[in-house]
Amino acid sequence: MPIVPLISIILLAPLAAFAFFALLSLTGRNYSRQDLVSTVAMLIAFVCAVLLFTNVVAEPDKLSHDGAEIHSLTWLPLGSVNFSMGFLFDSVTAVMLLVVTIVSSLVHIFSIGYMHGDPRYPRFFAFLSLFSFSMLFLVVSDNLLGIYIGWELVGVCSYLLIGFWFEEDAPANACKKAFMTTRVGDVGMFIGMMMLFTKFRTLSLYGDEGIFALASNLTAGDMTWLSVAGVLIFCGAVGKSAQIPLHTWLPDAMEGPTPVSALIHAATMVAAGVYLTARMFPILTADSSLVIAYVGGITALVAATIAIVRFDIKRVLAYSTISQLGFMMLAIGAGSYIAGLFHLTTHAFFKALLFLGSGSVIHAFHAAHHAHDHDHDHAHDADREDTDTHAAAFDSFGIDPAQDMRHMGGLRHKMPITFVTMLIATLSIAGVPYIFSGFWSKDAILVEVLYRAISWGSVHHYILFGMAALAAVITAFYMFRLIFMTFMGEPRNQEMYDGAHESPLKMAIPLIILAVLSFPIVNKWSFEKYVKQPEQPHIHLPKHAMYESGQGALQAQLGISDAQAAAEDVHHDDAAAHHDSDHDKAHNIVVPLSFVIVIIGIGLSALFYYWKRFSADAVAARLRPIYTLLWNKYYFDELYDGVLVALTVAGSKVLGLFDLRFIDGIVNGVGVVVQAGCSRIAGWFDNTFVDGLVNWVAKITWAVGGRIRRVQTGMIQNYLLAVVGGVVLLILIFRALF
Amino acid sequence: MPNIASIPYFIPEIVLVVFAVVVILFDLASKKRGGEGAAYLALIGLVVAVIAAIVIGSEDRSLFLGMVRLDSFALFFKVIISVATAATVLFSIRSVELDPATKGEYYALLLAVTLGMYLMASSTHLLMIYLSLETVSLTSYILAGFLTHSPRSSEAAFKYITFGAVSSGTMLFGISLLFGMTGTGDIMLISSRLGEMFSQGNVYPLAVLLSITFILAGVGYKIASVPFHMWSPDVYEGAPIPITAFLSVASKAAGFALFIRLFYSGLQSADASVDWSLMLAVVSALTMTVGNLAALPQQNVKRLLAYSSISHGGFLLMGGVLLTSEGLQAILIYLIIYLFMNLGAFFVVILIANEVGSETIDGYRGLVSRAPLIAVSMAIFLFSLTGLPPLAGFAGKWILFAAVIKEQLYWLAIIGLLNSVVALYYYVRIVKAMFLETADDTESLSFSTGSLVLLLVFVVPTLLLGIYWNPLYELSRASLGKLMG
Amino acid sequence: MSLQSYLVISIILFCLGIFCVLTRRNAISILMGIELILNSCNLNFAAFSRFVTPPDDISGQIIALFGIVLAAAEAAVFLAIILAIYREFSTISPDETDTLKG
Amino acid sequence: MLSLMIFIPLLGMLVVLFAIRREQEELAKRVTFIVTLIPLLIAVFLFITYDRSASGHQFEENMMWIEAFNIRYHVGIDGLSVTLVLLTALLGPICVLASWKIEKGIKAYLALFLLLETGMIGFFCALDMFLFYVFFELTLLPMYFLIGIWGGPRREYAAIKFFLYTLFGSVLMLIAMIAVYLKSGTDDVARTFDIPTLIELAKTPGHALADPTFQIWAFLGFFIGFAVKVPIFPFHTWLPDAHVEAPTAISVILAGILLKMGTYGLVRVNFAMLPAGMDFFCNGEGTWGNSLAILGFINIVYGSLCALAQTDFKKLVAYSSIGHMGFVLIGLAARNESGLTGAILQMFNHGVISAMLFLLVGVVYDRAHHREINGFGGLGSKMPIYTGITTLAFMASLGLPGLSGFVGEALSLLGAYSKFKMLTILSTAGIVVGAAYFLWTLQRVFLGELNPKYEDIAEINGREIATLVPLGILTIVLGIWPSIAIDMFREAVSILPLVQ
Repeated sequence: MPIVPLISIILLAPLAAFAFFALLSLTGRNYSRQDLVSTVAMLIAFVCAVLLFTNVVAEPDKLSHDGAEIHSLTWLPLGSVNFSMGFLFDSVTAVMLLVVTIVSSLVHIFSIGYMHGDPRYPRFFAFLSLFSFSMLFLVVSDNLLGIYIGWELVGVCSYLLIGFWFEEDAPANACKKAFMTTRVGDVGMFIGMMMLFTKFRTLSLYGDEGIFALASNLTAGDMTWLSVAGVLIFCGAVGKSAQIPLHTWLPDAMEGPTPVSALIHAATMVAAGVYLTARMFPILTADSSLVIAYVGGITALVAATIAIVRFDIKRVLAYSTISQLGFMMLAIGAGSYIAGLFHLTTHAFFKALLFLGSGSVIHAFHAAHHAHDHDHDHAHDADREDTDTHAAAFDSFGIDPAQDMRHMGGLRHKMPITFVTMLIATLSIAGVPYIFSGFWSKDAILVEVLYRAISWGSVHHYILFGMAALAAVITAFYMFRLIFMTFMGEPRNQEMYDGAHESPLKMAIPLIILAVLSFPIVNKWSFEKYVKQPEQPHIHLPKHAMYESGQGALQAQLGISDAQAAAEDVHHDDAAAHHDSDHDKAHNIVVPLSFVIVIIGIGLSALFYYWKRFSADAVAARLRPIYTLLWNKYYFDELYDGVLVALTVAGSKVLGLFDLRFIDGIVNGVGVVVQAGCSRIAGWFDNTFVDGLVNWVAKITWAVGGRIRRVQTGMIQNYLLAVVGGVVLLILIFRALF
Repeated sequence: MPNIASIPYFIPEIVLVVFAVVVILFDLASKKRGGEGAAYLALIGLVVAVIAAIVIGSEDRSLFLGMVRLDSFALFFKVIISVATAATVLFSIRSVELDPATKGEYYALLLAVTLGMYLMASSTHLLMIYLSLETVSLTSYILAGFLTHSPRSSEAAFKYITFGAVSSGTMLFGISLLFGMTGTGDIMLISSRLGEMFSQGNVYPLAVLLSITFILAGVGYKIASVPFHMWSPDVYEGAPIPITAFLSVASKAAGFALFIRLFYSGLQSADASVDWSLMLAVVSALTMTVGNLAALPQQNVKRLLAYSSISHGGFLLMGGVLLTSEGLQAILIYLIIYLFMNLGAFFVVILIANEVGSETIDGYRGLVSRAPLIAVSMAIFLFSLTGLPPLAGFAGKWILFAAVIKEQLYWLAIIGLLNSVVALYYYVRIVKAMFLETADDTESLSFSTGSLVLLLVFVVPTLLLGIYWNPLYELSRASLGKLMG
Repeated sequence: MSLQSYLVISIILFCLGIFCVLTRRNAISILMGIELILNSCNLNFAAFSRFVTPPDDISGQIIALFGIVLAAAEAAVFLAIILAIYREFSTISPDETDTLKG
Repeated sequence: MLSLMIFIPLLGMLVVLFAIRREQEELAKRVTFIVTLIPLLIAVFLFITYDRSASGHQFEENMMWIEAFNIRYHVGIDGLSVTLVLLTALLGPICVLASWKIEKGIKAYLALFLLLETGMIGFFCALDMFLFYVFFELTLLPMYFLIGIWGGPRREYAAIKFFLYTLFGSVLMLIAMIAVYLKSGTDDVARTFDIPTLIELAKTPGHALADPTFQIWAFLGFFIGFAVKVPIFPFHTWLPDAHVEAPTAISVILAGILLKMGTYGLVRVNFAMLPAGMDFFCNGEGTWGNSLAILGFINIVYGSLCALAQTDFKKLVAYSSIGHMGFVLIGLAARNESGLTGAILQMFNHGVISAMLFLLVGVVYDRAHHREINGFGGLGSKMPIYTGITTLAFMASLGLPGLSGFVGEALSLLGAYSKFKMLTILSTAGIVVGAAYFLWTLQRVFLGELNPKYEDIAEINGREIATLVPLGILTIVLGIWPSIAIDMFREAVSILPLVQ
C-alpha cells in the first residue's frame, strides 16, 4: 500500500471537515449536519489506517523503528540549517494511527447521540475533527518540531473542547487551567528541543543525520546534558499526560462533555505524552530513565489513592487515567518500550469504554433527573459539576446528582448493555488474568520493572515495583467500588432510578465495539509480532540483553517459548540465557502475584460495597486525617492557585505599577537631586512626576526656563549688569585658560 | 581705490540714500497722508538698490581707501538684507498698529537702516565698522519706539538704546585697544600685523583678550547672544511686529556679516593666543540653551519667537566657531532659510494680531478650523524652525551640524541637537493650540488675497529648499569667495 | 606723559562710565555714563594716534572725531526716547520702566 | 517602479486635499482606498517578480540628488525590505477600511494617512542614509496629528510624548549618521551616504569606518534612535500611551509598521553596517557582550508581565507588542542564521498579528465604547465569529504552532540559545506568561456568563471581517508554510555578517 497518499488522506479528511465548518461560519452560518461530515471524515481516516496497517502485516520486520519509512521535505530552509517536516511510518505509528482513528470514530458516533440538541452541536464535531487531525499529525511526524506542533494543536483543541460550555465558570476555568498547566510542561520540552538542536543542528529523529544516529555516538562526557535534555523533553509529557506534579488539570478537564473526556482525556491526547517519551526512548540515559520511572510510579500510586475517595463517577475515572498513564511512564522509564506502548493501546480502549459508559449512565440518569423540564442541551447539564477544589466537605454537596455515585446503584437492571460493557472494561483495567487485555499489558510492566530490579539488583526498581503492585491493588479496588456503587445493590435514589433508561443504539454500539476491543485478541496480535524495542545506547546493560528484555517479556507472557526467543539471536546464547533466567524469575513472581492483586482488590471492595461487611464511612472516620488528605487531592491545587499563580499575578501587578511609576521614576530619583539643586524652584516640582520621562524632562526644562524668565527682570540695569558680568567672567575664564 | 573712483561702485548705497530722501519729500508733498505711496517708493528703492548691487557685480574691490570692500560676501548679505527689508515694508503695509500719519518717516528710516546694514556687510575698517553699527543701531532704536502712545514701544526703545549704547561703547573701547596694538584700522592689516606680533611674541595676550571680549560685547549684542541677549525679548515684544521681524532677521544677518568680517579676516590669527573660537563655542551653546529654555513658558507668541530667534542665533554661531569654510557656508545657508521661515512665522503673527487681535497662544486656538491655510503654513514654518525634514529648516540644521561634527566638536553638536528637541516642545505648543484645541469663537477669518500670496512667497521656499538645497550650497560657496584665505 | 598714563585715565573713565550706567536711578545719569564710556574710547584713539601710529597717520584722531559726532547723535536719540518714556510713564527712572519682562 | 509606489500616496494626498470638496466624504474615502490599493498591487507584483536567488538589491533607482554632499536618491529592495514593504502596502487599504467610521475632518485624516504611507514605504525602500533618515522623520508629523487630533481623551499628551521620544532618539541617530558619512571618505576621497557602499567600506580592514571604537559609538547613536521606535526597554513608555490613545487604524500602523521601522533599522544599519559595534554588544563576552540579549530578555519578560497586569484591552495588546519585539531583539543578538531569520520573520508576523489584535480591539470598542477587560464577559455566545477570529489572533500571538507567530519566536529562541543559554531559557518564561494573559483575557471577555449589558451587542460586520480576513489568512499560511516569506530574505540574510 502506498504510504504517503494514505497518510495524507488520514490527515486531510478531518482537517477538511474542520475547514468546511470554519469557512462556513465566517459567513455566520452553520451546517446542521456537521456531525455527519466529521464522522464520515473520521471513518475514512479509519479505513486508511487499516490499510496502512496491512503494510505492517505485510513486512513486520522492515517496519520496525530502524526500518522506519520516512518521507520528509524541507520546511524551513535557512541555508546551512534546515528544518524538515515529514511522515514517519513504522509499526508503532501504524498501531497509534489505528488506535486513534478507532477511538475517535467511535466517540464521533457516540457523540451524535450524546450531544444531540446542543445549540453548538456543529461546532462540537468541527472541534473533534480538528483534534483528530492534530493528534494524527502528532503521531505521524518524523521530527521533534512536527511533534511539538501537533502537541500544541491538540492542546488547543483540548482547550476549546473543555471550554465548550463556556457560559459556565467551571469549564471556563478548567480549560484555561488545562492549557496553562500543559504549556508549562511544553516550555520545558521546548528548552529540551533547543538543547538538542544546538547540539545536533537538527530536530529530525531518524535517519543518518537524525538525532538518534548522532546521539548514539555521544561519549560518557555528554551524558549529563543528555539526561537533562531527556528530562526536559519528558516535562512536555508530564504536562500532557498529567503526571505529577502537573496532573491537576486533568480532573478539572472533566468539565468538558463526556465524549471529549473519553477521546482526549483518556484515550489519545493524554497518551501522547507516553508516545513522545517512547519516541525519545533511544536518547534516554540511565538517569533520565530513572526520573521518568519514578514520576510514573509515584503518579500511578498517588492518583490511585485519590481515586478511592471520589464520589463523582467521572472524577474516579479521571484519576484512574492519571494512574494508568503513570504505569505507562513507569514502564518506559524502566526500559520497556513495548510494555509501555502495549499498555497505552489496551488502556486506550478500555478507558474510552469506561468514559463512554459513564457518559451513558450520566445521560440516562440526567434524563431521569430532569424528567420534567425538557431543556435542550440536557447533555450539557448532565456534565455540570463543581470544580470547587476547596470543598473539604465530605458530603455530596456540589456534585451533580447525575454524576454522584451515591445516587446510583442497581442500574444493571435498567442498563444491561452499559453494565456489561463497563464490567468488561473494569475487569480489564483491574487486570483479571489472561482473559482481559489489561492483564497482559499491566503484567508486562510489572515483569519489566521487577526484571530490572533483579538483573541490576537495583533498589530503585524494587521500590518502583512495590509502588506499581500497590497501585494495581488499589486500582482493582476503586474500579470495583465504582461498579458496585453504580450497578449493583439496590437503587439509592428511587426517583432518579425510575427515570433512568438504556442509552439509544448509536450510543450503545460504540460501547459494544470497545468492549470487544478490551479482550486481548487485537492487542496481543498487533503487538507480539510487530513492535520491536529500539536500542538505548546510553544505558549500559549488556547490549543484547537490553534489546532482548522487551521482546522476552512479551514473549514470555504470550507463551512463546524462550527457545524461540533465543533462536532469534543464537550468537548471544549465554547472555540471552542469563537474561532469560532473570526474566523467568520475574515472570514467575509476577503472574501469581497478579492473581493475588486482583483478588485482594476486588475482594476488599466487594466487602465494602457489595456485601457491606465494613462501612466505608466508619473507616473514613477512623482515618480522617488521611481521608481529608486524599479528599483534597494532597492539596496540589491549593499549592498552585494559592502560591504560584498568586505570585505571578501579584508580580505582574507590581511590574505594571513599576512601569507606570518607575520608568517614570528614574525620574523621582533624578527629580529629587534636581530639586535639592535648585531648591528655590521647588514650586516647579511640587506636583509629583506622575507620568513618564517626557513629563519629567518637560518639567525640568520648564523649571529652568522659568528661572531664566525670572532673570529677565525687565530692569535694564540688571541686563547691563549681566553684560558687564558676562564680559568680566569671559575675561577671567579665558585669562585663566591662556 | 581712491574716493572718486569708488563712487560708481557705491551706487546701491547712494540709491538707498536718495530714495530715503525722496520718501520723506513725497510724504511731505502728498496731500492725503498715510497713503501707501511711501511704502511703494521704498520698495522701488530697495529693488533698484539690489539690481544695482547685482549689476555692479562681485569681483573683489576695496573702496574708499580700504574703508569698505565690495565682494561676493558683501553682495550676498546685501541681497538678504534687502529681501528682509522689502518683506518688512510689505508687512508694514498690512500692519494695523502703525500710525498712518508717520509712515513716511517710518519707511525712510527703514531705508536708512538698510543703508547701515549694507555698510556693515561690506566695511573693512574699524571706523567704518563702528559707524555702520551705530547707523543701524540708532535708526533701529527709533523704529523700535515708533509706536506713539504705546508704553511698550517706548520702553522697548529705551531699553534698546541703553543696552545698545553701552555695548557698542564697550565695543568701541575694544576697537580702540585693537587699534592701539596694531596701529591701524584696516582689518586686513590688523590680521597681518597681529600675525607678525604673535610670531615675534611681542604681544600682550591680556590686551588682545580684553579687546576681543569687548568687541564681542558689541557683536554679541547685535546677534543677541548670551549674555548680551537680554534686550531682545523685551524689544521684540515691545516693538511693532514688522520691526520685530526685521530685527530678528535682517539685523541678525548684518550682525553675522560684521562678525565674520571682523573675526575671520581680522582676528583669525589671534585665535592662536586667545582661543576666541572656544569662547564663542561656549557662548553659542549657552545662547541656544538659554533661548530655548526661556521660550518654553512663554505665552506671548511674539516673545516666544524672540527667544526662538535667540536660540537660532546660537545655532548660527556654531558655524562661526569652526574656523572652516564649511562653517561659514553653513551660516550663510542657514541665514537664507531662516529668512524665509522666520519672516513667514512673523507674518502669520501679524495677520493673527490684525484679525484676532491677540498675540498670545490662546489667540491661536482652533485656528485650523477658522483659517486652515494660515494654520497649515504656520505649522510648516514652526516645524521648519524645529528642523524637521523635509522642510528647509532641516537642510540648514543638517549642513550646520555636518560642519560642526566634521570639526569633531561632538559636545557642541549634541547640545545643539538636544536643544532642537526642546525647541520642538514649544513650537508644538502653538501647533497644538492651532490644531488640537478648539476655538472659542468659530467664525472663519478672511484674509486679503495679497496677504495669502505674500504668505505663499514664504511657504513655497520653506518647502522647496527642504527638498532640494544643492543650489544654496553652491551659492554659499561662491559668496564666501576669498574670505577664507 | 607716557601712553600708559593716558590708558590708565581712559580705563578709569570707562569704569566710571560703566559704574554710573549700572547704578544711577535716572535715565539722564545713565546717558552721562554712556558719554563717559565713549569719551574714554576717544581718549584712547587720540592717545594711540599720538604714541603708536606714525606721525603722518592721523586716523586715530579722525576716529575720535567721528566718535564724538556719534556720541552727540546718540545723545539726541536717547533724549528723544527719554521724553517718550516720560510721556508714557511720567518718570525716567529705569527701575519703573519694567512692564516688559519674563 | 519603487518611486511610483512611494509617491502615489503623496499624489493621492494632494488629490484628496485639493480635488475633493469638504462635504464629499464618501468620495474621499473611496479615492483614498483606491489610492492605497495601487501600492499594494505594486508590492504584490514586486513580491512575485523578486528574484529570490539573488542576494543584492533589486528594482534599484539611483540618481544624484544633492551633489554637495553626494546625497543620492537611491531606492531599492532586498528580501528584507520587500516583505516589510508588502506588509505596509497591505495594511494601507485595511486601515482605510478600518477608518471608515471616522467623522471629524475625514479629509485631513485621509490626507495625513497617505502622507504617512509614503513615509513608511519610502523608509523601507531607501538605500541612501540621508533619504532613509528623511523618510524616518517624515512619519513623525502625520503620526503626531493623527494621534493628536483623532485620538482618545489623553491624545494630546500621548501625541507629544511620542513625538518628543522619537525625535530625541533620531537626533542622536543624526549625529551618528553624519559621523559615519564624514568617516566614509576624506576631503579628497568622495564621501557617501550610499548604504550598500558604506556596508562594504565598513568591512574593508583599515578603513576609518571599520575602526571598532568608532563603530561602537556610532552603534550607540543609531541604536538609541531605533530603540525608541522598537521600543526597547526603557525607551518604551511612549508606546502604551500612544497605542491607547490612537484611533484603531493608527494603532494598527503603529504596531504593524512603525515598530518594524526600528527593528528594520537595527538590521539594516547596526547589524549590517556596524559589525564591529554589533560584535561588541553581543559577543557574549565582557561587560557589554550580553547587553543586547539582556535587553531582549527584559523586553520579553517585562513586556509580558506588564501585559498580564493590564485591564485595558488595548494597553494589554500594546504591552504584548513590547514583549514580542523582545524576541526580535534576542534573535538579532544571536547573529546566526536561525536567530536572524526568526527575528525578521517575527517582524513580519508581529506586524500582521498585532494589526489583527488592534483591529479586533477596535471592533469591540466601537460597540461597547470602552476597553475595560473586566467590563465584558460572555461575549462568546453573542459574537461567535468575532470570538473565533479573536481566538485565532490570540493563539497566533501567543505562539501557537501552526500559526505564524510560532515560527518566528521558535527560530529566534533556537538561534539565541546557541549563544545565550541562560538568557534564552529565562526568556521562555515569556511564552508561558504570554499564554497566561491572552487566555485570561479570552476568558474575561468571551467566556462565562453573558454580561447583560451586552444582550444585544451586534456581531462583527462585513467591513470589519474584510479587514481581518486577509491578515488571518496570512497568519495561517505563514504558519503552515513559512518558507514563502523565508525564501524572500534567505539570501539577504546570508550576506549579513553572521556568526555561527
